[in-house]
Amino acid sequence: MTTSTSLDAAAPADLSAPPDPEVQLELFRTATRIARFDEKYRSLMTSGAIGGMYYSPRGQEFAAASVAAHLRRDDYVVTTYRGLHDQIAKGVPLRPLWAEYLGKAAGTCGGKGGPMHVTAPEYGLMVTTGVVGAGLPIANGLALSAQLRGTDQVTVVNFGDGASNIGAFHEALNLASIWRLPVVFVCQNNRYAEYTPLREGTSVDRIANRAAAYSMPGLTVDGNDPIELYNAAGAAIRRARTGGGPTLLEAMTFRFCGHIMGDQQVYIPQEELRAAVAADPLVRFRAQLAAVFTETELAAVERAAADEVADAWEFARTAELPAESELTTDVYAGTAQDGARK
Amino acid sequence: MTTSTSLDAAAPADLSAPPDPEVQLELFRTATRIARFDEKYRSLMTSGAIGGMYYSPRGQEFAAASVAAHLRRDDYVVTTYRGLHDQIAKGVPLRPLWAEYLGKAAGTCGGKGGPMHVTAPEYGLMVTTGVVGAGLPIANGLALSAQLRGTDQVTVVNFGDGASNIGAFHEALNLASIWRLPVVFVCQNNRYAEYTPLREGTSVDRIANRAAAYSMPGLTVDGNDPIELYNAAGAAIRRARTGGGPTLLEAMTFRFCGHIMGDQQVYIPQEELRAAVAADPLVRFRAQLAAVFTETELAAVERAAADEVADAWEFARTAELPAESELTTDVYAGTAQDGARK
Amino acid sequence: MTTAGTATQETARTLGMVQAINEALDVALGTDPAVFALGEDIQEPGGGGFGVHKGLGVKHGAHRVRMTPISEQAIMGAAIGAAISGLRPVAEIMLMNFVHVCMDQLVNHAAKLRYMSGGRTPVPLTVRTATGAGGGFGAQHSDMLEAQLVHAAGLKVVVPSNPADAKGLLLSCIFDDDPCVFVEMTGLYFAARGPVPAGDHRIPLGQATIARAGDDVTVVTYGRQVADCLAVAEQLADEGVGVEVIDLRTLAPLDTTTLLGSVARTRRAVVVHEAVRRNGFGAELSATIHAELFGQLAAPVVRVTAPDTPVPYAKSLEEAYIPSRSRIAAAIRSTL
Amino acid sequence: MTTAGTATQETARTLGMVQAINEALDVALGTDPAVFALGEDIQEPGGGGFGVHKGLGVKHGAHRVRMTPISEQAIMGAAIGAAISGLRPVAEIMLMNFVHVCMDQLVNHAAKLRYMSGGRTPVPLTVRTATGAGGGFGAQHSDMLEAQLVHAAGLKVVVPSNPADAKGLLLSCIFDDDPCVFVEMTGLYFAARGPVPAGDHRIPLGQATIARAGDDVTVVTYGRQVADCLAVAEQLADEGVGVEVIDLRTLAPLDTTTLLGSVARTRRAVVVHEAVRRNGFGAELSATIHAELFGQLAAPVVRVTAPDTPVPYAKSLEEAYIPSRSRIAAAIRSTL
Ligand SMILES: Cc1ncc(C[n+]2csc(CCOP(=O)(O)OP(=O)(O)O)c2C)c(N)n1
Ligand SMILES: Cc1ncc(C[n+]2csc(CCOP(=O)(O)OP(=O)(O)O)c2C)c(N)n1
Ligand SMILES: [Mg+2]
Ligand SMILES: [Mg+2]
Repeated sequence: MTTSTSLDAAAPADLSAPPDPEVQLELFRTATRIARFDEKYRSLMTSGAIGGMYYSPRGQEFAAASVAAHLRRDDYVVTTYRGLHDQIAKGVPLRPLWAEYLGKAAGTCGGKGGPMHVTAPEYGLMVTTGVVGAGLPIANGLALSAQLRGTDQVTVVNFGDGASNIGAFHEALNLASIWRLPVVFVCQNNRYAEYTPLREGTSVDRIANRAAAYSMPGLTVDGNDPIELYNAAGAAIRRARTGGGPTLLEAMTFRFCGHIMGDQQVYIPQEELRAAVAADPLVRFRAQLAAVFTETELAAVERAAADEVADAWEFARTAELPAESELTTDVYAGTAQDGARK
Repeated sequence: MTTSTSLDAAAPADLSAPPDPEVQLELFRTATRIARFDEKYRSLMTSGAIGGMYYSPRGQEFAAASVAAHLRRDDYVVTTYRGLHDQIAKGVPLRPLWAEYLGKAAGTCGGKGGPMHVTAPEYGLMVTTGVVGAGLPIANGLALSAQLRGTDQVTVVNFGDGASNIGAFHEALNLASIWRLPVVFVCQNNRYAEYTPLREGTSVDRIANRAAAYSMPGLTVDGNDPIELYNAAGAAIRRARTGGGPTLLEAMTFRFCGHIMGDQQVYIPQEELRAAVAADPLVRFRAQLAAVFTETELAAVERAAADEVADAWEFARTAELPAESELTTDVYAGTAQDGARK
Repeated sequence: MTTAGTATQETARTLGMVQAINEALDVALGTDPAVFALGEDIQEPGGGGFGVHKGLGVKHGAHRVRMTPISEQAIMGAAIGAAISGLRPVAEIMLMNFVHVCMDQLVNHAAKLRYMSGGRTPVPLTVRTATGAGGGFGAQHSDMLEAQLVHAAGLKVVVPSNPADAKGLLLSCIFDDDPCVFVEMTGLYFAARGPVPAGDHRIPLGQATIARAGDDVTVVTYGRQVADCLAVAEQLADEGVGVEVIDLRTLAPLDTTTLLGSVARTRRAVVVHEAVRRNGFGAELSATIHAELFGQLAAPVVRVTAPDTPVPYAKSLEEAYIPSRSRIAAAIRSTL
Repeated sequence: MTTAGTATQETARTLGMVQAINEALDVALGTDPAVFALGEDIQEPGGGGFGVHKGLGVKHGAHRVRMTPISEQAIMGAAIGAAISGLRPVAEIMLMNFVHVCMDQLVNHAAKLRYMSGGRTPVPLTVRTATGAGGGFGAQHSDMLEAQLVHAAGLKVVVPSNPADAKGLLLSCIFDDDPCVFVEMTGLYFAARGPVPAGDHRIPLGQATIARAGDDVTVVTYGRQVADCLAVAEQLADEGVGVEVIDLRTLAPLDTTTLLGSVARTRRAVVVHEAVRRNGFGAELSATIHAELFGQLAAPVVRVTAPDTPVPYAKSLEEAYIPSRSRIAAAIRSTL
């Protein structure tokens, strides 16, 4: 399904060439860790053990995993409220991540941010925003910072299809192009913005086609094909890292669980939903990998993921809520309660 | 210089076909009235008789005249701080217009708005904004209103090349496309945004090319060629009026007097400036018209314009400033001092 | 789904906040063809951020209950353009924090066009928006920003506290000739229930109401905090303290007559709101009360507000953030 | 064009506001490679909206004095991203009304990231912006919006009144670890001249200054209004009235010690600002003074502000809009 607009270097010759088996296994491992975390989180919500809002990334695991696989720890990622997969793929450990989702003091942000605002700068997870599209201009700033400091760090910013209609998207792509910033704009096109299908809110068939308005390469790939996306993202990230400037990468994918926990998805045609779930990329990729790895090897990855997730949940569940004295700290510099924590 | 993107109906077969002589004379008359107003205004500023800020449209007269020639009085126009030409072309009488520029009670807005905020709804001049790009979303609302009320009114919104980089532009074009609104987006591309040349702030060569990102026809024409722009605008406006939806029309033009009164234009290469001024569209078009009209006829138009401008200045000069009691009226409904005025 | 808009019934049914607002929209859409609604996902199945439009798209048509892309500037601009050309748009900005995404349209344009045009370009639009802490939505989905809007000359700002007022005030906003911002506190959506008059029930803008009479101290509040203040008032009544609770309903323009009349009587005032303290609306209230009733007060006006922090996510902190009944009670006692 | 940034001279030269701010930027750019400036037209020949960057692009290079497209969201976002990854951006938003174009970036992101991250993501950026009535710029180019920003927890807000303070405060903002909004009043750009220390001159944030001592009444103000208040104070001195003028300089965080210390002494306060009255910063000041010094004041705090209207264009109205010396004098007299 690859489509490239005004393209060039960002599109490698053959997007289907599989990388090293170890890389493939790593993609599988990351996606599995995401899926297991998500499944457990949802089942705990369903049972009432966890409350709150939750935007499941189930189905979109590879949109995160296949891109982040190219990133170094000191590269930057910006994501959104539907950010669990991006947070895990960038390397944020599951324990403090889960603790943050529960608003515990041991969370990445001391429980003050929550799922929609996770940052973990030591892992390059720089911003999670709850405001649609707002991450794109900030990603430019991260990329500019690398450029000004003379490093070869790359910034990846993830956002949805609906976000491509907001002003911040336009301003960010224009500026990134003019300044030739080392940034990759990854649109995780899951075909819906809340309950609105793509075509009802978006005046273009392929969001990657909008790249031409900024003289930027734009590429639409199957975001559920781990290899195709891995190759495309690799090209875009290499391009950014070597001074070639920004790319708009559109990864076609699907939200298996709707917009938000509790969404019944009645607005999605039954066949569309059934077909998407039947083509679960994680299941498909596992089947593919069975040609290269033994069942034992794959099962070991899965068991390790399940164990890690169970451990993270246990850690988060038993962690403390922040003390009330934390309410007024961290508004300004020098107001942290616990100097050691920073 | 016509370039059309993903085009169709908006581009008539032959953009150079001259309209009726009377129409041509009307274009000349409108442009002449604009130019005389502008010249007198600037000379009064230079002499110190008038103070304040002034954004001259000199050189861009036809970008306004050739578009507005297709509009009915009940059609809508939205413009910017550099709006004198659009205001005159839409039919706002010169007396209250000049009075508004001087902040007099007899101005279109009682002196409270000033040049950057002229509205004259009875002539369809709905909004003049001082915020770059902010007029585009509002133009959509005017067009939507016509659509909902079932009229065939068309909305034209004028803006600069620099404005095409702001978020409001993006959101407006996307929405207009989705809703198939009867609106024409006219980018008066005068090659500079303040002191910044087009290519330094804008990541695309032709702004009309951005139309493709909204599945909208986009057309770049010579905005200094009154006939070409007249034909192109006519097609776009007809398209809007008959339910064909929005168009992005880019009229290439030039600001003869720089960004703002006092601008020395040192940042513009001398040849570029000289060539542009040498190609003064008003002078060129007059020469063209000499083949159709007598010198007497053309001179009469010019004399009438000069007289009208002199009369407007005299009217505005001698008009009263608003009474201090006007300071707190018109904030909310029912607070007007002078009921009769409304 | 509602009977309103067809015939005015004198009976008042018990409704929740969402239903009451839905009914106001239904009545307005049914009454005046100039009215239309626009916003993200306002058709089925969402009915907007909190389901306020449920059923209205089907009943009044997709052209009058219009889905928009995620484009707050485009939404607000479309509302402005429609308003200045004769319509009465009701725009939903899903959450109040997103008002900041289109602040220029709202504050530089909607609020100013009437004035800038010398009265020739009125902007009869309504912006509905939801917000409030307590739902675990975190710092970007919970802010009470009414004070920033009150500071924008030309806007009217309304914050209802119960379903009947919500219906009556929203209808007044829609048919008002000025731009109104109607703030719906999420905490009330599913908590507050109450009798709601059917039909075209309107409550004038700019009029506060005395939610509870009392002689000893005046508590000035609005929105979700009204219920908390009433509960505290009941509790203090047992101790023999007569607490008068004023529900402002409209913040701009402010009903200083009711406000100052009450405090002149009680000589004590406590101001309660959920927004942060620094330059919150409580500052305006406190400044006005102190200055207008100088020398007549028995105690300084106390402000009970959120602390000057973003809204925290952690439950323990979010609870501490929101003015609690015990903080309100303590503030009242401190004035006695 | 300046000598600053090379050696600290102890001599203070007489400079205008634009030069003083230019010098602060020059020193910061010369001192720390993490500092850079960005904004529309900030290179030659514009040097930004009011020429504040003149010469800096040539001296420090186009990569550190960066021209942007007309994209306020992109400007603010770029500043935030750079700030959270170790740089110290100084963004120019040409006029304060355009802050509303990027209000989401500033208030939902810059102001909150430190808190939302539990202190892990500081945002050491500075936003410089110009505004103020009196220039005939009309309703969309003149608003004083400091009160809206003071209401955003996490921001620091600074409004200098003279060249030396402008330089010293701007340098402190740039090297502060929190997001600072630095408001330059256009009326001061070409009017205010004064001695300005050379070199890396800094004035701590959060400290008000007593611009003139007096025992009878305290006038609390900032920005352009300081000069007017000082002039009125001189005039009233002839009548035997001792007016103390406090120049707040930083509005958030507020120096309540200086403020309350002075009013505790004089027992009378007048608050003066150019922003509209309703929920202006004067409300916060008045509420604070009244509550903290309850029973100690000899007169109510008087607020001298613009009326609750957009800024009018007509000269006659714009003059009436801005707090005049006679209104300030009358307010002071009313407290005596
Ligand atoms: C500026 C803004 N407007 C509205 C919302 C409410 N909202 C949250 S998610 C969402 C849909 C976003 O869709 P998309 O960009 O496709 O991302 P997805 O949720 O599909 O990952 C909306 C409208 C928001 N968070 N921010
Ligand atoms: C949102 C916003 N940002 C900045 C400005 C300051 N400004 C006024 S005119 C202008 C240049 C606009 O250029 P362009 O759109 O090409 O229009 P032109 O002036 O050439 O007609 C700028 C930056 C503004 N008015 N609004
Ligand atoms: Mg989506
Ligand atoms: Mg231009």
